[in-house]
Amino acid sequence: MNSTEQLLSYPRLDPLDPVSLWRGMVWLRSYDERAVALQRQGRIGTYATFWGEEAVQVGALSAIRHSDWMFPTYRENGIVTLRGLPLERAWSYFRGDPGALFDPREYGCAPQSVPLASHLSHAVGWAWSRMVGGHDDVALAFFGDGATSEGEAHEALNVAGVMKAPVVFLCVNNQWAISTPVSRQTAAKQLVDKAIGYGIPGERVDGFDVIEVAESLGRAVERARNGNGPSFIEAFCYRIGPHATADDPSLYRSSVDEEHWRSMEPIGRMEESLIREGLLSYSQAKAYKEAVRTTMLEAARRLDRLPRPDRSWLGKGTFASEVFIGGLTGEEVLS
Amino acid sequence: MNSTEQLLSYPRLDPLDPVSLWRGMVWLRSYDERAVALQRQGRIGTYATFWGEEAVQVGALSAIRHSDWMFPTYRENGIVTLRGLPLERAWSYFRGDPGALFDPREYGCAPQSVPLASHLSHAVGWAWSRMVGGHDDVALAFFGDGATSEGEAHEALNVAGVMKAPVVFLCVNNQWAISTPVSRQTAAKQLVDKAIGYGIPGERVDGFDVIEVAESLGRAVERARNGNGPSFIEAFCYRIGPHATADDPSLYRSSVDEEHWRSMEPIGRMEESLIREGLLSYSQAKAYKEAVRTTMLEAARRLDRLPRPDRSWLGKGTFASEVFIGGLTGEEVLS
Amino acid sequence: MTMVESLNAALDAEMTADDRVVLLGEDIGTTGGVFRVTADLLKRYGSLRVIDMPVSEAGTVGMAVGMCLAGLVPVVEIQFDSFAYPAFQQLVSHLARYRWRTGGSVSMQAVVRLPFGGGIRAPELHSDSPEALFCHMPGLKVVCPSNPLDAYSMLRWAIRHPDPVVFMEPKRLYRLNRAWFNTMPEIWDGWSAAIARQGSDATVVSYGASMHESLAAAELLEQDGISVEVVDLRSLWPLDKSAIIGSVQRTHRLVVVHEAPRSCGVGAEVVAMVAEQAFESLRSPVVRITGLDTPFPMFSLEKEYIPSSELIASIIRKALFK
Amino acid sequence: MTMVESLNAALDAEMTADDRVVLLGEDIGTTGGVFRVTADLLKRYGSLRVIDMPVSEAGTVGMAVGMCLAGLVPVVEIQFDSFAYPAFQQLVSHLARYRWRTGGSVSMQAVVRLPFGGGIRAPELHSDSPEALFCHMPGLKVVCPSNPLDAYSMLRWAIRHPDPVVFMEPKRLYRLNRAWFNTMPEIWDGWSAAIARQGSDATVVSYGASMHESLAAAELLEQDGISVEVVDLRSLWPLDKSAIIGSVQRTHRLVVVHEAPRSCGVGAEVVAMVAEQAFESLRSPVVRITGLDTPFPMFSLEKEYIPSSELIASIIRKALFK
Ligand SMILES: Cc1ncc(C[n+]2csc(CCOP(=O)(O)OP(=O)(O)O)c2C)c(N)n1
Ligand SMILES: Cc1ncc(C[n+]2csc(CCOP(=O)(O)OP(=O)(O)O)c2C)c(N)n1
Ligand SMILES: [Mg+2]
Ligand SMILES: [Mg+2]
Repeated sequence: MNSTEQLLSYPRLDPLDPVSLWRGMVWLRSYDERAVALQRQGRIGTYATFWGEEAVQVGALSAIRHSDWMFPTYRENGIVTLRGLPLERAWSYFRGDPGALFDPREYGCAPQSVPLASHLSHAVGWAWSRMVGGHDDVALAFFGDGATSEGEAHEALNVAGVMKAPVVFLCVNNQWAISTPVSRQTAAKQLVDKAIGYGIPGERVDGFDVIEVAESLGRAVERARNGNGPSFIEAFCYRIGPHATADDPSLYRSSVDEEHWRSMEPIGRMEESLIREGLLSYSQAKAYKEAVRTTMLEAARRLDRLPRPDRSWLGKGTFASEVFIGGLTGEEVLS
Repeated sequence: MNSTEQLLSYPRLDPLDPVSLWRGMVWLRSYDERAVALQRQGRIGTYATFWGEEAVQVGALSAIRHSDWMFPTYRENGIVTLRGLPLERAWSYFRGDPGALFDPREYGCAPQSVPLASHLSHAVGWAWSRMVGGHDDVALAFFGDGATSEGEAHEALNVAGVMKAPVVFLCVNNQWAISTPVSRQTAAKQLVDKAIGYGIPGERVDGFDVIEVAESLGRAVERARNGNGPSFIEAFCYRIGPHATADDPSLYRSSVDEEHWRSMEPIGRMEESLIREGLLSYSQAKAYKEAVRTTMLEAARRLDRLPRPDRSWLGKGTFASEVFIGGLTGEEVLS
Repeated sequence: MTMVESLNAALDAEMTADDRVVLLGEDIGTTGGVFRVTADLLKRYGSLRVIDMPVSEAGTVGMAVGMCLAGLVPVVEIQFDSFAYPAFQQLVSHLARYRWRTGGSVSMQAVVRLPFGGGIRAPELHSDSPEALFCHMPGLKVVCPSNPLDAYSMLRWAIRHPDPVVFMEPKRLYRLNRAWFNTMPEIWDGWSAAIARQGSDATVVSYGASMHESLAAAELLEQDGISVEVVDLRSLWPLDKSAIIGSVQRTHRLVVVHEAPRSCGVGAEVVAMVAEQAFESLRSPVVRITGLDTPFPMFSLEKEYIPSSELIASIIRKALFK
Repeated sequence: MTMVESLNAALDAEMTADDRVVLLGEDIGTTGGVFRVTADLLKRYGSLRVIDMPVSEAGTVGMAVGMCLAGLVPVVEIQFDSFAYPAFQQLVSHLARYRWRTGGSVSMQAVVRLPFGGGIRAPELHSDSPEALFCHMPGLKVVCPSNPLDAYSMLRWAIRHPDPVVFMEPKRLYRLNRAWFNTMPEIWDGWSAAIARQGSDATVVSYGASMHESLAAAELLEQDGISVEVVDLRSLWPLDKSAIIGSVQRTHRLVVVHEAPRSCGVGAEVVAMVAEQAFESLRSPVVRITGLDTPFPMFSLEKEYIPSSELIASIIRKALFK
């Protein structure tokens, strides 16, 4: 592994190459850590960290190909950098920068969804359209344990079942929705039980195990690609960090619990086993992590140099043609 | 059985007295037939007939007691007459008469819900409130197979599971949602499978068999009353008539099918078995049906004599005090 | 042609012209929709282009958003006005903003057809007029035809338009009158109002079914020697400001008529816009004749709720020409 | 006291006074809500009166409707403005109409608290100002405080009021300033606007966070010798018409300021109402200073979107006193 090469771009994921998955997780962790640092330094605003969910994201992404699309939430805000969105653009979203918005067709990735579960039906519509257009592309849609309670999750899952839309619904059960534990979210024994009510296959996986995630997703993606419709995967993990930088988990959960789950976080475990199996050396690991860290630091510097948007950005892109925008500020009315 | 007595009031239902259940079904059928006739004669507007669903409604109602509440849809528009709402008032709803609206506390019955599935959360809120208030009352909420696809059904069922609200969710699977067959509504093998995803008990019953419905509902009601939370009952039946008087089912389903299901309708079957078992004689049956028919005809005449509402009814009852209604017609602004 | 027929013809024409156009909604296939606007289209275009959806309004509009992402042109039918409410989040947080959320890159070329308004003796919650909600929420264009000709040319425009259009269909007009046309009308320009009747003493601005009441009121007033100009907005957002202002500059008096509740309705916007931009032309107080700020009534009272031609004429007479 | 504290105090007072009052919402229990408005209430009143709900906005508002049916007094917290949209059907088809649907018999004595508006550097869809939607839909009362004192007295009123109240809480003011009061303010009357500043040359009508910009603009204008009266609506529906008209009769000029999009906003209604009912008092065109008819921007641009005191002052100067 050549660290300068790695500096140039994001790691490519191959589900059959565990080292590539480890690299992907390191990339995301480093992205996440840098973002938290940027937030603390006041260089970006409130940020949603995903510490502990690297295995879910990387495992899932490794299971799809480039023409498949992702439909992430705010929690998967960095995943699109694994498809080439410049790091600083991804972070600039949290600086409230409209330049962070991108063309989904360029990266095969929808904009991160803020209203919970409401993006799932978009995945259904996109995937169904590809299918009837004669393509065998698949949509990978992320949503949380909390989002399963929303009516919109239900409608999307149910419609996908009826229409056999090639969608993999990946429920990231990190056990918390802000301060609400999953036990207060539903009386179901496990979230994956909901699949039965939609007549679609369901699987539950260890979300801290990137290989298990990749394999399960691989099966679901194949089903979808072969015309066998959607699946519901529950990736069981833990939200190790706060809900977002503004949140204080000590108000609602015990640090003992946090400690327990933190000790099981996916990257360290995997690194140990790769080293044990001789697929990775300690020094390679260290060098790669260092290289990624440098990449992130450079990107952070580029973030600071991004131009600040001015007033002319207001409303930009709302309409295809801006000829007939009716509402203007009084200022403009008078000018 | 004394026919004049029956003329005076609606039949009381006793789940242990099959004849009372038969009487209830006859009452509803006669109500329904009269309403269809009134519609044909132009004495009421569009009407939603429930032919074939008498066993579901009567079986369910027989399983609850007076302090339990019903949350019906437009399809169960007549059920409240089995709790004493005058027949002509029930029908006057279809004449667009605001006088048809009633105080739910008087009859233990919410207003019929028009927006599908949106009343289910009301049942949850009411039932939970009764429970925490120290009462052991139960809510009986009706909804259709089509309504199961709505996000609001999901939210209500899920919340009820979490909060252990004493609600019986009775899904009347009459196999059609206007022109959409249940097979296009969900890929689930059976609607009752959805219960699993909410962690609540589910049962599927023959909705043409009033005894089976009453027994199943009895179990669900007991669970709820004893603090064991909600249940999901799927009553499998068939919408024998059109969706409503304005609908033409020949556009979307075969008359052979209709014929098949019509032959299984609940009242005739039960009447035969009651006569066979000696619980009812042919002449008693005939006399009762005649008496109910007379009651309905008299009510229909009272309907015609109900006062027609005038302009003063506009907006009446929107607010507790009508002092500050801001919007007035130009007429009123000028007067 | 009735409006139902001309809408059907417009859908048919666009589906033939552009095979990206797909229809989705409840009961639009085999039955052709509860109002038969999509009649026969399933037969003609098949079930991949005319899609009977489960009863899921939010899921349906969300699915349309996803279809736009994939380059299709979805036309959604919501069965009745108030059943747009369960889809409200999809309409205003997604359909309306998705182009913006993709930095202006992806067109939400979609139409949401919304049969609306009272006057057909429909049950509770089947007679709402929610158009102002969509005018207020940024990112949607909102249009409303008042006759079969416009219905045709406007729907064809809406389907071709790259931005999402809420297409308000006045149920009461579906079968009210017929228009005969030998050649089909041209495709609308997407924003212009129409002067439906010329006059000199007052401008009445209206749209949809209220246009018929307004025109009838103008007839009544003519008998009293009052000459009323009637402007059919057609586009509710954005407004054709110059048509409205031009008329007010000629007549110096403004009346707006609609069936929707008054507060923060389209009428409020028309009045406010004129009071800002053509204040000097106004010679007397403006007048709004609208539905009440109360729920649409049970249908036996709907004629009392909906502004009638008699009411409109009498208010105009009293308010402006007493 | 900050507004967060005074709202908390109002909830506390009403929960003590009336044990039918229950709170429901997402994360309102252990954390006391994302803005801490319900802090410590779980501890004080227990989990049967302070209910952490699953993430189900429609289900939560629907549950509140059912609670009203059973005689409780639910106070719902919606976490952020735009998350009211998934509950839209419950809000407008049920909560707003349920009394009417029961022939006027059952009170929907419920409050829906809605933190709204921009200015706190929040992510996408966390800064909307949807109040006009609720003003347009019949059956709801809509109120909005502009300071901690009013927040207290208005929330206590809202909880006691027998009709459903949408209680708009300007997030930007939550911790902006403190009010000191020895005795708690009296309970509001439920409709009256406040003259927040007297003046003679123009009337500025505003509410919520825009009140602060409007008052600051008035200071700026005073330096130019322009005396502006500032009216704080407090009730957005119904409007306190006599307060508004009274002020316009004194100043003869009307300006409305809000952060919500312009078309069919509360400002349109205020202008239209005055143009109908106090037209003769107006001496110059009315002016609306509002958010744009475009989505609320990514937050780095929010200061450009929200009407600022400088903008308000400069527009008033140019439009009315040039
Ligand atoms: C429709 C909607 N309601 C409420 C919120 C506010 N909110 C943001 S995140 C969150 C919790 C979500 O939990 P979960 O789905 O488990 O995802 P996680 O944050 O754990 O990744 C809530 C309630 C929202 N974003 N959208
Ligand atoms: C929210 C909503 N969407 C659409 C409708 C229009 N609609 C009325 S009945 C119906 C079909 C309902 O089918 P189902 O739930 O099976 O009940 P059934 O009519 O068979 O009793 C539809 C789509 C509605 N009433 N409410
Ligand atoms: Mg979670
Ligand atoms: Mg059905």
